[in-house]
Amino acid sequence: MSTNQAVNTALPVYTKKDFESGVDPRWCPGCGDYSIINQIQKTMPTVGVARENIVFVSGIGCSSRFPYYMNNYGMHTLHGRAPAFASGIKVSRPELMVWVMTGDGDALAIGGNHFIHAMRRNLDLKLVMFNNRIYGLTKGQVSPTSELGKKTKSTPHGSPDYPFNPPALALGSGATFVARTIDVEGAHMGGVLKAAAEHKGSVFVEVFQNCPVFNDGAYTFLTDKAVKADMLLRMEHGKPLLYGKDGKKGIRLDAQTAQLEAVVVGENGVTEKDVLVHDAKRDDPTIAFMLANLAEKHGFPTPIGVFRDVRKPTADELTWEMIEKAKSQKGDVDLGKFLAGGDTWTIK
Amino acid sequence: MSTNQAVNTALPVYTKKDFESGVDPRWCPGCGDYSIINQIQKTMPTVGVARENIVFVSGIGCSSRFPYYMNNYGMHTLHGRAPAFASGIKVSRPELMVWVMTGDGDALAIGGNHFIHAMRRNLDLKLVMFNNRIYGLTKGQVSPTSELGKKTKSTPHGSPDYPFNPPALALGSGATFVARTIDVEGAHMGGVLKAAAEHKGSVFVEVFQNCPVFNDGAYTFLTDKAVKADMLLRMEHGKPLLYGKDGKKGIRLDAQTAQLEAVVVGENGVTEKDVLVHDAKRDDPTIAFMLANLAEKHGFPTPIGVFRDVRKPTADELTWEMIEKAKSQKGDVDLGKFLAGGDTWTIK
Amino acid sequence: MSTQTAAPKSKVQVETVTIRFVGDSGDGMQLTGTEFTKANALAGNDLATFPDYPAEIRAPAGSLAGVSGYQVHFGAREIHTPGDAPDVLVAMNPAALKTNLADLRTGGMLIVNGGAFTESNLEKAGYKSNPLHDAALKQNYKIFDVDMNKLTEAALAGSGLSSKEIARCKNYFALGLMYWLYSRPMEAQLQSIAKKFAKKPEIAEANQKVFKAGYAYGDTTEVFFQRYDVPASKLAPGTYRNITGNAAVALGFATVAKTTGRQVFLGSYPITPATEILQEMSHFKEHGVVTFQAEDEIAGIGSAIGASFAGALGCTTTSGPGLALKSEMLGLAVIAELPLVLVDVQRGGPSTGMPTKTEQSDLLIALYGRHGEAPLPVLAAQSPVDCFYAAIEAMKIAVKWMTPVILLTDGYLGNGSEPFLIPDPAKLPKIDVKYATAPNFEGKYMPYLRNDKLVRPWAIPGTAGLEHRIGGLEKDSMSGMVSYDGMNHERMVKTRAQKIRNVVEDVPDVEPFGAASGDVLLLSWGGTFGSVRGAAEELVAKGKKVGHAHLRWLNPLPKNLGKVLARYEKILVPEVNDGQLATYVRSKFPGVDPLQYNHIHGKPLKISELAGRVLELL
Amino acid sequence: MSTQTAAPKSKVQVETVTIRFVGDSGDGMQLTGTEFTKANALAGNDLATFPDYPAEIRAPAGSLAGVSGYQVHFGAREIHTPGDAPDVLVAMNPAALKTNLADLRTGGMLIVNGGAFTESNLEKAGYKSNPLHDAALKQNYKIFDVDMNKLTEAALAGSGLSSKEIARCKNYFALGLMYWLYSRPMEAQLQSIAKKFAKKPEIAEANQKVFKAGYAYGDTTEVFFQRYDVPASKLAPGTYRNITGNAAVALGFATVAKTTGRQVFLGSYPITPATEILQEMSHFKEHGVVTFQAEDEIAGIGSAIGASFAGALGCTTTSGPGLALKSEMLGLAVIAELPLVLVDVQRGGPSTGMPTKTEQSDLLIALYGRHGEAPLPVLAAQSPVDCFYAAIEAMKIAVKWMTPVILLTDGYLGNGSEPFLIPDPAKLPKIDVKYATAPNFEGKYMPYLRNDKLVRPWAIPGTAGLEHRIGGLEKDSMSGMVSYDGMNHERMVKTRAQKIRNVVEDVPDVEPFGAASGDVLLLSWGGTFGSVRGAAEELVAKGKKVGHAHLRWLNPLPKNLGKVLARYEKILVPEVNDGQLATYVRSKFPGVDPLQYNHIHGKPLKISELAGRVLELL
Ligand SMILES: Cc1ncc(C[n+]2csc(CCOP(=O)(O)OP(=O)(O)O)c2C)c(N)n1
Ligand SMILES: Cc1ncc(C[n+]2csc(CCOP(=O)(O)OP(=O)(O)O)c2C)c(N)n1
Ligand code: SF4
Ligand code: SF4
Ligand SMILES: [Mg+2]
Ligand SMILES: [Mg+2]
Repeated sequence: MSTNQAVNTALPVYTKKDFESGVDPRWCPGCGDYSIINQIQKTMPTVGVARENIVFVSGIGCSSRFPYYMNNYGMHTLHGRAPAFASGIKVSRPELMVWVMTGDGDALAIGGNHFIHAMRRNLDLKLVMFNNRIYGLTKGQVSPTSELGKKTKSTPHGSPDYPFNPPALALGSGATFVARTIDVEGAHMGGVLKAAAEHKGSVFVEVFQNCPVFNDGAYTFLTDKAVKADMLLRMEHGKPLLYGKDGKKGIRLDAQTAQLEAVVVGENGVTEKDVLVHDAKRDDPTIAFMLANLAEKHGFPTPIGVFRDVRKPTADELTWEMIEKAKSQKGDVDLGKFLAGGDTWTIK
Repeated sequence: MSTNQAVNTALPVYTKKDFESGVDPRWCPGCGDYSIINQIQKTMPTVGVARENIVFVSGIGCSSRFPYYMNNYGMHTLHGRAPAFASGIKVSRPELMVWVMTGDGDALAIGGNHFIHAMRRNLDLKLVMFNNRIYGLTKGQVSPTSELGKKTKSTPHGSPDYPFNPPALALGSGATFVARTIDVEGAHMGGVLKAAAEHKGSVFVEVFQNCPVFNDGAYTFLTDKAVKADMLLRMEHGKPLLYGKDGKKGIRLDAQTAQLEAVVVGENGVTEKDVLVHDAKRDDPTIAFMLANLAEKHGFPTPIGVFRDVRKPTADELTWEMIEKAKSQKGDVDLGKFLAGGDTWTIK
Repeated sequence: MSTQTAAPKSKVQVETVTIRFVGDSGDGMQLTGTEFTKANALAGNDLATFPDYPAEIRAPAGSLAGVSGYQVHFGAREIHTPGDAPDVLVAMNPAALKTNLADLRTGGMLIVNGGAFTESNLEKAGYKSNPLHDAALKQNYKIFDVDMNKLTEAALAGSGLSSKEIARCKNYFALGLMYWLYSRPMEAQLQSIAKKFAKKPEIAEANQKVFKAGYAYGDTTEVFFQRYDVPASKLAPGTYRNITGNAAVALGFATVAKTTGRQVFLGSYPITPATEILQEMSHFKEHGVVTFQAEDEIAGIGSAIGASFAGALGCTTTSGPGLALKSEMLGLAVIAELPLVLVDVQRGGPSTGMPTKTEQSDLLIALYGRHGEAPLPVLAAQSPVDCFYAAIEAMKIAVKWMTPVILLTDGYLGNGSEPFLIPDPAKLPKIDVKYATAPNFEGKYMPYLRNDKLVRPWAIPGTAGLEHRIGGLEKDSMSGMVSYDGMNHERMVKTRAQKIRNVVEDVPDVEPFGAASGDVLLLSWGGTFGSVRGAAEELVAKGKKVGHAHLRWLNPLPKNLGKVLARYEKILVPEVNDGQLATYVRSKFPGVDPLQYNHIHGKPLKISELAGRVLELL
Repeated sequence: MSTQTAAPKSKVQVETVTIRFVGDSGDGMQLTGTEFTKANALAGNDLATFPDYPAEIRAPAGSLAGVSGYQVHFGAREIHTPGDAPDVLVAMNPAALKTNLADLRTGGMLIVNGGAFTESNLEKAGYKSNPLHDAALKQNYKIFDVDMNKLTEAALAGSGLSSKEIARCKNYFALGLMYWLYSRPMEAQLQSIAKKFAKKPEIAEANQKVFKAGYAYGDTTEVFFQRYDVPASKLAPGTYRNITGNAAVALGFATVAKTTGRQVFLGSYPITPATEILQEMSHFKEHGVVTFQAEDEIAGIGSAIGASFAGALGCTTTSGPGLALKSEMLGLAVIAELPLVLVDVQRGGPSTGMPTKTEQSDLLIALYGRHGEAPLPVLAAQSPVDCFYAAIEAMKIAVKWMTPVILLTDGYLGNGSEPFLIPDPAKLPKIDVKYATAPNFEGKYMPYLRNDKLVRPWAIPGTAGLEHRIGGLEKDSMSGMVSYDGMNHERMVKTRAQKIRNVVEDVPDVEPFGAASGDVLLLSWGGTFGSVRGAAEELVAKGKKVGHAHLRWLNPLPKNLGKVLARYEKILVPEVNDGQLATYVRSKFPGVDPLQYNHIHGKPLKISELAGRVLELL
């Protein structure tokens, strides 16, 4: 009943080149998107899936041009709707690996509804959002991740809207894998993408991406050599949440107030074991949510890495379980019998 | 420039009757919606706003019939779109009090995008969602709040989708007021609605509502006399999170694991001050989120009351600040000058 | 035995009868109607039925808004519609009488449950006095005032059931009475009651008692002195089932899955009156149907297009508001050239309009409701059973031509039912689903390199070597890569349009019923087939030079339509809208200026009224 | 002084000239074009311009995809379009030459920056050899190979600027050369440079130097031996500004806010090529305009409808894909009968299509793209300046008739510009916004109790005693409460349709230009006005019996259109689509079967080609 084509079992040994479509990317010089595609193309050979069984789906935006540059099956669809198409592909053909490449406007403005539903269903979709905090393709309007008060072409007096906190929204929607990385941190991005590829279930990866043309320097507050060490908190599952040049700064939870505090190991009696240990595998999304909100508070670093990575049956698995169950219980009913179902009568 | 009609200053003294349109509700006998409208009509006289300055906006669904029964200005709009209309009303006329009455399908299925954006913008909209965990008006299909595995007319083998946790989604979206109440708890609902009316900013109130026809008993696990005391946690700002028949059960935060635990005051050394004190006024939404996820864990009660109530400038306030600023800076430019703006030249 | 005891009373043969059962939502009229329908089917009548639900979920008991009805038209000859005016009205309470009396034909039979005509019920229905005592009423109709409440209670005296449970049985009294009145054997019904209430034997027994009591009441009391007999009609021999249009669409799609061995993927969002298709198909998992209830209509069609890209046979079901929302997505399916069937079960518009009432007002949006040049085939089903064949045909065209197809049905077809002669699987249309398996141009795969019919190939994920990308931007006429070249764009626009025109090779010519040429041609489409054909038959029987041409295909139109139109003096286009087909015909056949006949009451057209209008034209 | 020194070289008078500046996105061609346009405007020429942006944000430097162009057509007589084929092509690099050469009229002037014709640039443009050495090229065009890179460097030797900064100045060399070639005084430009770079005096000085160098180059070198003079045209006296269609729409809406003293509320979502309207209007806060960038198109129109319910003048702006998404919302506005203007800046379709290319293919979706019977007025602007008046007119109709109105413009009008004679505010159309202030029926407020024109009253929140509810379900013809009564529904459908037909009282008759009757009538709508009028003028000048009727109003159509069509032998409908107006005209005037002229290249129609086609018909 399914449309599966024969799927080759023995995988060829792939190189990055095998995932390049040969069409040269048309992003502006210096665009952060280049480093993202570079990491994706490096990661693909390592995921153990045949090239023809990988599908890249995107909406509309600079970021959404992505599929044209990958040598896989690809759909460049409608603004905001990529998760809807991807959901159909995945539910119909669960054996395919489906990636959704999207932008902050595509995923969170017009596409917000499909985004939150893909996350809550825990469909096995890998959604990577290029967050440049601006509408690039349409040349610089405010996006749902632009800062409050941000002056853009459509908000010359500043934006009156609070931005989304994308990982918080994904967690609030029920995403089982939530992570963040940065265009200029190639190695880190590679690691996050690999983890995303290995996760079964709804994946949300936010990539801080610089748009040199319409929102240049959006992330220098994090990526500048001078501040990086103190501003970036690299989360690792099972490791204490430490950061800072000498790795002595840490995050501690105060049980009385149920608040996170920034502490320094070695200073006023703080020891390493007071520092909160990151647990991405926990079913309760609260700690991940707490970290997703960390940077909102003044004087706290911005976490990158995996916030949450929890395995639960996916909507596609559950759907096909039911289908297989129905088939095994009812067997292959012959068409004549099927058509004659229900109350019938016969005219001689 | 604005369309404000003269707004009467001295308010008449209203009674419940003043808010009844005279059209009798067409909900099924025993529908939880009756108790909701009853509480709203009781609350309205107390909110200190002239009847003609209150607008009820709804989408489509049983719940969305609401505006017809209120003696205010009302719009019964399109399925899922109520927050979009309401946003226009509020941004255009910030002096109006705008309520959005909606269902779980209306707000979270087709309306999900408008919902999360109304919440993140912190527009001063009061959104009340009647959550019967089913599509009522269309006679019983699965909704985004129906339980995993739920058998409905459209999921005869059970739903393969995980439900949303509505307060968690609202918090993840940035709502500044998030609360929950139950149709059968009239007094409690009245209190929550009053608080919602007094909050300035995006309001999300989830009302557990029974649909006796298509999803009867959805909340008996909470509302049955037998279990109620142990299953309902009544959150109150500044009060310890205690519940149970004798109010000895409590919620404690374990700093080591950053997890909430259910404890009993008096048993193995637990004292009342170990119990977490509810703080709805905290800017960091984490504790509210933690409580929103409480009931997901086995053996924990379901919280009702106000999760979060934080005052921040609203999108409508910020929008009109900019408008007033522009007006005061530029004054009332005469039309002729305005039309002749930019580079001009003159032909004799 | 029942038949013997009936002997004393006279029996009249009638050719066709229309009966409407009306009562409170709680009175079980839908059940009574369907059960009585089955009895007539088993007796070999042709028939058509139409339910009339209240718009509100469940309005207060006894209120006008809470009235629910079910009409069945059965007879000894071919039946096209559920009937114009009922011959018999069975009214279980005052509200039901108030809202339906106007439809009963004068001289018709009015059977009322007098027991329900209480002060409070009369008031709820807005009657000042009891209408049953009204002289005019007695004059215009044959009234039978039966206190079914009391009679039911009597029949169940000492049954130990609660009065609430007893009250719930009274619809079986009405049913029994009808069985007697139309001389139907009781056995089958007694068994079906036993089956239906197998879990509650005491209720089963009670309902059987009451059913028999109703039958006996007609048989023994002096109230009814004559009964009727509607002989079997000459239906084609074979096995039948009664089917609604919505169930037929679902069955049709599932049939495609079984005949092709390919997955049929339905992405949908519930909406009245289309929801039943989704619900039905969700039961067909073992038949190769995958259903996905999406978060909204846009995701419904989006998921279906995604599934089609992945190789499934994608479809989506909706009604007007949903069709409007799917407009942008349809445009993508057109430019991507992927197979897809969108079923629009039309309802009263505009906007939310009248969800439970039927209408044909989505024709123009189906034809033109996309931005840019985005033509696609449009097909309309003509009867509940035709919904089965139309669904198969729509999918066949979608796959053969790699295009989205819109299938229009309506609330009247979707909820209405008629006997479905179960087809021989071997005789069903064949659909061959072919996927590209190898490069088609110099060792490369060109997704837009077309065959002689201008159809592009379909390569699906999992096929090594054919990896390719498609999208919504204009694409190079071979590689499918983005192209902003103006000439390429014009070529693609024209090619897509020509491809859809080519579909005409699969559109059968119209063959008018009745006069092949003459005074008036009735030109109809979609759900009005039955009413219009009924009117045509009447007129032709009267010897009038009247023909009837019915359009199932709206785009492309049948090759010979222009010629056919030219053969008649006048053309009359009856529609349940404000003249959409008439507008379309004018645009397609310059010089042809059809007359219009438009009723927009949310109800099917009445044969008698339409026939009357045509007579004026002769 | 410039003018004196120019004396030695001969000067030729020409009536009109079309010049296209093309170069890399980074070369500043848009600036060069607009600055040169201003010079001609100041010199009193009539003119029209059209930019041609690359679709990609910023493709790699020197690539074909990265070419950006700006065309200006100016002259001593009335100018309708940016011109067919350029007379002069200024190409700053090989890619620009490659993508634009085909358009240059044979015998035209080709000015190239030879310095940019390097190996690598030639390769990026896909040239095997340097085209400038190609004999054919020399034959067909007057080539002027100027190494602007070197000359710019020379002019700035010792300026201390980086080579990157120097390179950025070279567009001013081209500009200076053009100033000389067309005898424009340098002063104004020197000042405007000073103003533009006030913050960076050294850059200002450099650009002025280079600008003068370009001028001097023409003046002194032996490369150019003749220059041109385009005399002022007889433009109406008054103050002018150059304006694009998108800016004009924004200005029109703001003007409504100022003349009515009411809030204009724009709910919108960015989309090419409509985004500029939102951007412009967001600057008009102090003028009574409120802008709301919504999360999507549906919320954009929804917020505008909400604002209208609250008493504002709601509007929304978009392009094809957005129009499709707003379809359901438009239906609500129709049934609710609230004022709203939707502006659709059409672009190449279907689907995402060709966002930066122009097209007229949204006419049928504008007319028919809603489910159910949902008619509304449709207006189309005919030129960039007309966008200003059309926006005011659309809002006037929306308010007067309490209806949504669709205003169609297109990418060509939206981005194209022409001189705008600044109107006398007193002479602008008056819009009177009236809100209901008191009950209108037996002490109650009936929101759907209509006036003699069938228009309903508008009561807004804040008005005590008029509290009422409206919605998308069919409503009682007076109270507006939900009604499922079939007859009421039909009445409402017919009434809404009649109300829109009544709008014809505000639609002026068409008065054809040229022959009032005769051989051929050119029937056009929207953005093709300029090209079609241009062709008509040519033909009429040749003494042909040709008329031109242009439609600004598509629904309702002008009362006298039928009569006008009847006065010509043949009717030719030129459109940048596959024949949408032709289809519509056929449906409206049975018997009329216009010929079609359809170009779908994403470019405006060419006057010469169209005129040629008409000659074939004579
Ligand atoms: C239905 C629809 N609405 C609007 C647009 C115009 N549009 C294209 S991309 C885009 C936003 C892009 O922003 P983002 O998603 O952040 O992607 P980026 O370009 O920044 O990578 C918009 C508004 C469209 N193509 N389709
Ligand atoms: C665009 C559109 N899609 C679908 C529908 C059909 N519809 C009406 S209400 C509804 C869901 C109602 O569920 P909910 O919002 O939970 O409200 P309830 O009836 O349960 O109170 C649906 C699917 C519609 N009216 N419009
Ligand atoms: S506009 Fe910004 S996001 Fe888009 S391609 Fe250019 S740099 Fe990248
Ligand atoms: S269907 Fe359910 S929700 Fe709707 S009115 Fe009836 S009881 Fe209430
Ligand atoms: Mg972006
Ligand atoms: Mg619900």
